[in-house]
Amino acid sequence: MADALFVGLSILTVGSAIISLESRELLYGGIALAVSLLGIAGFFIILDAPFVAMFQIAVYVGAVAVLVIFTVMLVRSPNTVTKRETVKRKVAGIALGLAFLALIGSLIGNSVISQLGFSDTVPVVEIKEIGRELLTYYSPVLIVLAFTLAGSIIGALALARREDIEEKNEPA
Amino acid sequence: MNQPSDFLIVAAVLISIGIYGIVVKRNALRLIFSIELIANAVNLVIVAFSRMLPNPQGQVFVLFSIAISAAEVAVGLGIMIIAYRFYKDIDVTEYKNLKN
Amino acid sequence: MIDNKSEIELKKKTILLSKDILNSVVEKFGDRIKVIYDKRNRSKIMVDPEIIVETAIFLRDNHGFDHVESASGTDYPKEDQIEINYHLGSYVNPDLFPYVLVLSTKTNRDDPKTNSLINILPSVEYFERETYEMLGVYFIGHPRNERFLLPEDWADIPPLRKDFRLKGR
Amino acid sequence: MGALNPDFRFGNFVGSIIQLVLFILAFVTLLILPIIFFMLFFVPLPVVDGQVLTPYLFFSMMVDPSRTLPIVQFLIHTDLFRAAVFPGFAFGALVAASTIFIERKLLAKMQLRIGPLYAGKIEGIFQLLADGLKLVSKEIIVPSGADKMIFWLAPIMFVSTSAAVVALIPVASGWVAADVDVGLIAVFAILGFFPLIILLFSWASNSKYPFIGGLRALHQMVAFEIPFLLSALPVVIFSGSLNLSNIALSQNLFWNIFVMPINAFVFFISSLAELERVPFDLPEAESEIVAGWLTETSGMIFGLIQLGNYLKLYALAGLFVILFLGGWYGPQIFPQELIPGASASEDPLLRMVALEGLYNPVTINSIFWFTVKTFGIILLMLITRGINPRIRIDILLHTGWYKLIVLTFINLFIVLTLIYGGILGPEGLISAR
Amino acid sequence: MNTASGFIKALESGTKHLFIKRFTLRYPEQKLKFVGDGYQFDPKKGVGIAGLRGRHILFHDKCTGCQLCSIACEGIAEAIAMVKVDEQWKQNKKSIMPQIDYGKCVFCGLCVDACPFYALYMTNDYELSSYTKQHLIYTPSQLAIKPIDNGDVELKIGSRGATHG
Amino acid sequence: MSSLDEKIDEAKKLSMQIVKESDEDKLMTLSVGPQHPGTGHFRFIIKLDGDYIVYVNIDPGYVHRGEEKMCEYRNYFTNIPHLERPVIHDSANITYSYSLAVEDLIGITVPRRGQFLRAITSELDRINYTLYWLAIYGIFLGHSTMFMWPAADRELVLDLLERLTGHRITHAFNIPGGVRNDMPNNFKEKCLSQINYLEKRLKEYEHIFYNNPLFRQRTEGVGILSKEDAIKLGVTGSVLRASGVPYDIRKVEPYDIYNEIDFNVQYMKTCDSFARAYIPFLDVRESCHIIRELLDKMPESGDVREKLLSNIKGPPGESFKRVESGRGALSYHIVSDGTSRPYRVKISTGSFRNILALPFLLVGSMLGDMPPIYWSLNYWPIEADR
Amino acid sequence: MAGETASQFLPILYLFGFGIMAGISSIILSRLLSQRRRYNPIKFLPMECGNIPTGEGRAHFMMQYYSYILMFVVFDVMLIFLYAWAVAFTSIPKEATLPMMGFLGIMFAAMGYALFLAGRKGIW
Repeated sequence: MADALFVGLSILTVGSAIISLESRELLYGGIALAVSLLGIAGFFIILDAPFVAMFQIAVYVGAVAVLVIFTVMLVRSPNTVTKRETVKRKVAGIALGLAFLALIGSLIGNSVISQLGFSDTVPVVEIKEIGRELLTYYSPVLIVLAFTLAGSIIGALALARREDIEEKNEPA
Repeated sequence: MNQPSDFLIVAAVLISIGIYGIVVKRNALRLIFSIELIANAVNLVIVAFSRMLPNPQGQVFVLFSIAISAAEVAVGLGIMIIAYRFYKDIDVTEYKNLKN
Repeated sequence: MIDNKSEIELKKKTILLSKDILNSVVEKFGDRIKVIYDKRNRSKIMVDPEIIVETAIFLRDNHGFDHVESASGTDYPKEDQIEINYHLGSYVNPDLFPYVLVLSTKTNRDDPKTNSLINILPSVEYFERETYEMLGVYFIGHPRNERFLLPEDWADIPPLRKDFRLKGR
Repeated sequence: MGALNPDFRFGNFVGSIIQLVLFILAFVTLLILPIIFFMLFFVPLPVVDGQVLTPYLFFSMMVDPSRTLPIVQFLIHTDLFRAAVFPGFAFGALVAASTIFIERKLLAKMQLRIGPLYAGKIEGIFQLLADGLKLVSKEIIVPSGADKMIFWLAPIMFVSTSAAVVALIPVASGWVAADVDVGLIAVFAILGFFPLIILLFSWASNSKYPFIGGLRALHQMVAFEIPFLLSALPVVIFSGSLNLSNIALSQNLFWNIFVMPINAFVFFISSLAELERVPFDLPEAESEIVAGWLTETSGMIFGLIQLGNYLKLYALAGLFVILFLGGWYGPQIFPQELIPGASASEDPLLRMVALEGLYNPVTINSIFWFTVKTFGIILLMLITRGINPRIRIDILLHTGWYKLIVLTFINLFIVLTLIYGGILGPEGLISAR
Repeated sequence: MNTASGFIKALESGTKHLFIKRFTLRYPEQKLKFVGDGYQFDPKKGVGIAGLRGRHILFHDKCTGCQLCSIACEGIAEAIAMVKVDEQWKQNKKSIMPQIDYGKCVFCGLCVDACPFYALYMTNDYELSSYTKQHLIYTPSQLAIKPIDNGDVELKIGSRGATHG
Repeated sequence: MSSLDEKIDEAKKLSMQIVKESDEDKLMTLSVGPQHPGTGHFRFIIKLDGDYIVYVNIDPGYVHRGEEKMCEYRNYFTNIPHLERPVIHDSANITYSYSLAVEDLIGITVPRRGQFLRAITSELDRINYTLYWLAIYGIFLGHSTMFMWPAADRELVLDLLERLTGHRITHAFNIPGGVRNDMPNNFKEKCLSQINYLEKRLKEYEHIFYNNPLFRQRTEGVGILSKEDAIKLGVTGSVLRASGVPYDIRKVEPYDIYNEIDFNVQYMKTCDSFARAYIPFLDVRESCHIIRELLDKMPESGDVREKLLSNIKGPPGESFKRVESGRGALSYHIVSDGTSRPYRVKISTGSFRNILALPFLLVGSMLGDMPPIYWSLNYWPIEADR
Repeated sequence: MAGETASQFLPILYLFGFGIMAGISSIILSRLLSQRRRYNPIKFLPMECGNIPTGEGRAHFMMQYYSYILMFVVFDVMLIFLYAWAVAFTSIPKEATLPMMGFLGIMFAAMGYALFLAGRKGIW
């Protein structure tokens, strides 16, 4: 059963990843991206990491996807004429992607990883353990992360506001 | 099926889709999509290895990684919004003055 | 019970007040202004169309008539004229609370035009729009002489003219 | 059967349905049942309580009804039953339906009205059925220029996402559809789908009013998600687990609301906002934006969204009970045996009535208290609708982002002080374990 | 604190009303009782007698066919037409009596005010709906019928609020 | 670059130019009304910049019937039934003003008891109208209970009006020369008990509505119409009194019996939507008080109506009379040419004067402020359109 | 492998499926039962209060509260970290709370500034 689940999730994830890049409507692309990220959360559940999976869903589907789709609605180009990618670039992109895939595939095929398996006996990682790791050994990282998040929100807000309009509105 | 290598292959496929997107697409939002796909594929690899070893530190790492990429999306979309406001377009080739 | 004394006093006071106002207006503008009637709490003056703005400014600044209770027009096809009435009232001067002064002017019926009071008394805005629509009087200086209450596809003569007849009547 | 003919009569309609049902029944008894029975001879069947499930068991059950009990017992412990019937979809839908009825009657009473009266003989008890029939038989209008796929899919996703939340709510010890270790976070994660669905639906309607409503809904839900999550934080600190069953079990000594009343209040307010109920119904503010994001909905699409809303209402009220009101704990009021001496009795009918082997006084008691508490919270949510006007979006955002977050942190620090002061917690004076 | 007390007061007021009697007239089951027999007019005094202005009642033995009611209605609704009747009355030589179209009538009662012979009054009957416009036209013989007054409830104010009962 | 790309680029530049020229991509035009739960038979077009209203244009006239023209075809009595149609809840006041103007024109006075009865119906109708208005104010703010309570308690007043005038709405009770009929037996006791009960109910309104913090948050400080602006715009009635001008026609120019009645003019100085929502409510209380006083001072018997010919001819001339209706000053300007029909009738209603303040108040406020501001202007679309 | 956790989550999928089934079946039933009269194209126009709609339905419309959504993305992350701390609270030493308090302090400073920016309505 787990196999069927895995195959289904793989198809869902990869398929919607392709749709997210290739769909004609940007909005459908956004939705497909959300579905793809949801599929990755499904992988996390299969890999016995439910906390990370829920984190993934809460952050990516609950927040990032909403932001992305909101932005898509905001910036939907008024132009009816859309530029298409040149064929050259497309071919180059596909070739590059396939080359990378072949490289990684051969690497995986030739390394020990392909023979390794998940052990069934090991206990599942508990959430408490994650919390403990987070707060003891990785606590400096937490602080740095706080600075990163704080910087990002302030930066994002400073970027997104419409100062040009403010200047326009001010009486000369 | 269902061995670490399978997860790695799925991740590799996702990464190559992301690379394709970065190379081909000129739409700023699609570029962000591609970056997100790559970041998530990497997360998947980390979690798969964490499950294989088994070691909770991998999951902690992924938590950090997700947090960082959320912040990155916030900033990236902020940049995109302001660029859109200037150029009325989300095509990155139009953003000529950003180079200077 | 009716307090007769205070009633009579009040009456006297308003009569005096109206006399005062009418005298001052007549003094200012001379024979270009006619006093039509002067009843209790109501008086009517008829002014030339050219000086209606000046009269309104004078009344507003000197006596405190700061708004209109009503503004309308009446069509007199026999005299070939349209009469415009502004019923001025005051919210500032407590003595003038019960008093309504009718400021009226007459304009030609064929090409009715008059100066708008919108800059002096902003409260006439919709009344003048309605009068334009109902009687066809063009108010010079009014920013929006256009359709207001009637249907968008109204193509008949202004309905409050006397030669517009209701169907079946 | 594309459209009903103009001279539609309800009697004919019912008659045709009855005819159809009778026809299907005859078909099943005459043809399908024999085939099934024939097949079952060749298929190995599971063993339940030492008995092989054979088609003939059905006949023996008619003679001895108490033989049904083991099979029922087997059935109700399957995952599918739990998801479909008892703590899952059917139970949630039932609570939702009764909530709608109670809401209408209660608000009517408060507003000096009578409320539904005619459908069903007693106080309009079948009003919901009548409304459902009405909604089903109404035409669904898809506005021109709408994004058809999203327009059809979004209401369905709305219902199913609400149902997914219901799966996580335990009603008694062990009685939960999905016993997830990260239950609380899972609830929050699934609730995060709603802004997306609403935004997409409002966008798909291709109309201005739904779009404004959708944006409002998005801002509102996003603003209240943070106090919503923060208010449940001290609960997790106490129980040391994210599993909702464990959280409920950790309150066997005292209810959490006594320690964290402010958080309970914040949770209540936030769940009202999450549910878009008055005073936070501004995504549907009819005097400003017609009906908000529901403007273009019609017929069953509207019905589905309402169903989803009430399922969500049940889920959030249940979550409040689990987190703050001690879950299913309450005084034991059910007797040890449903009918004293029934288990010793020889009469199979009596044993059937006494639900021997099925009847567990503790579980029944838990379910009873959980339901009572949930309805209490639902009642509180309904009364709030009766007494408050709608609030404005900037006040709402201000409330969500400033006041409620500060309030939750006040209570968080109170709880931390209590734990570090050694009064509560695992090693505290009043220890839960 | 002001906020909290405001909410609590509102909550108290709301819950208090759960125990107040419902203030709804269940119309087809209950009907309001009225004071008199309808609006009537005394031409001698020139003053009406208070009452509900419902459907008219026409006293054939008093109607003279003077058309005053029809004239009174002219500028209002034009609901009254004078029609020929088969009856013979000595005060009504022309044998014409009012016929009222309730599709047009606005129930102002000015026709009653106009009648100098106590022939036309109004009654408490207000249930006049019908499926066709044709049925809304009441002939003089229909107008002569006295309606059955079956109002049974009145507005009552008790300790638990006002109600119809 | 291929020629196709060039063409595409050209088209793109062109379209971008168009967009830049219009520069309206951040504004959204909304048509509020006529089929909108928040306007009634009325429409205004607003432009939104985000959540803020930047432009308002009002568009009334959906229920314009030409009452003024109709008046010219009917005589002084047959005008009554159609004149009360614009405000069916407040029909006593709209005919009161007309009757006063006609009486002024032909120079008669109403018998004393008739004056009292007129005042009683006028006050009852003021309560009736205001409760209806208040119910709609409640539902505009999403307060369903506040919609139901006044709508139910209106029944108390409607019951009284039905006893007195024969109809619940559109009474056709005030006519030139007095009132149509005397009041029925034991009307006084009934009226007193129901008015007392109504006053008790009004206290509950304060608890659930006016003192509700959410209601206060939404209305206090919203839509401020300062005293100067109110005077400049010539608003009237409760809107004017909420801006701090104690101007009530019943007090400043007492008609009929009102100079003998002792009552207070309610006014507030906060000038916001809350004041405009609260003043009519205070008026209802004052009206209860006035009704009690009127019933107390009323002569036991006497004429209620001056006998007039049914097609009375007014002398040539004109008259201008006004009353304080539920929405403010309601005035009639009647011109007569000596025939039995008025030559010209101009109805100046409070709604028509108050709506002038709407664009003034809405520009710059938020979309959520629209219902409380709009309905606090005490606007009745049908009356404004006439 | 991968059995336990995944099977815990399966009932959620079941209920999701039930919701979809209920939705689809009721919509199909509705399509079967309800009338479909498509002769009047005006009926299918988007709602604009009885007028023929003007302008684009999906306007590029930005409320002044975009900043709040940006903030949500970042603070949602903070919350989940708080939950990780809360779960482990009883099993970690007391000193381990300090980094969390530092984390919270920094985030709150950022939140305060962000709210200040978001509160300035003129710039959005």
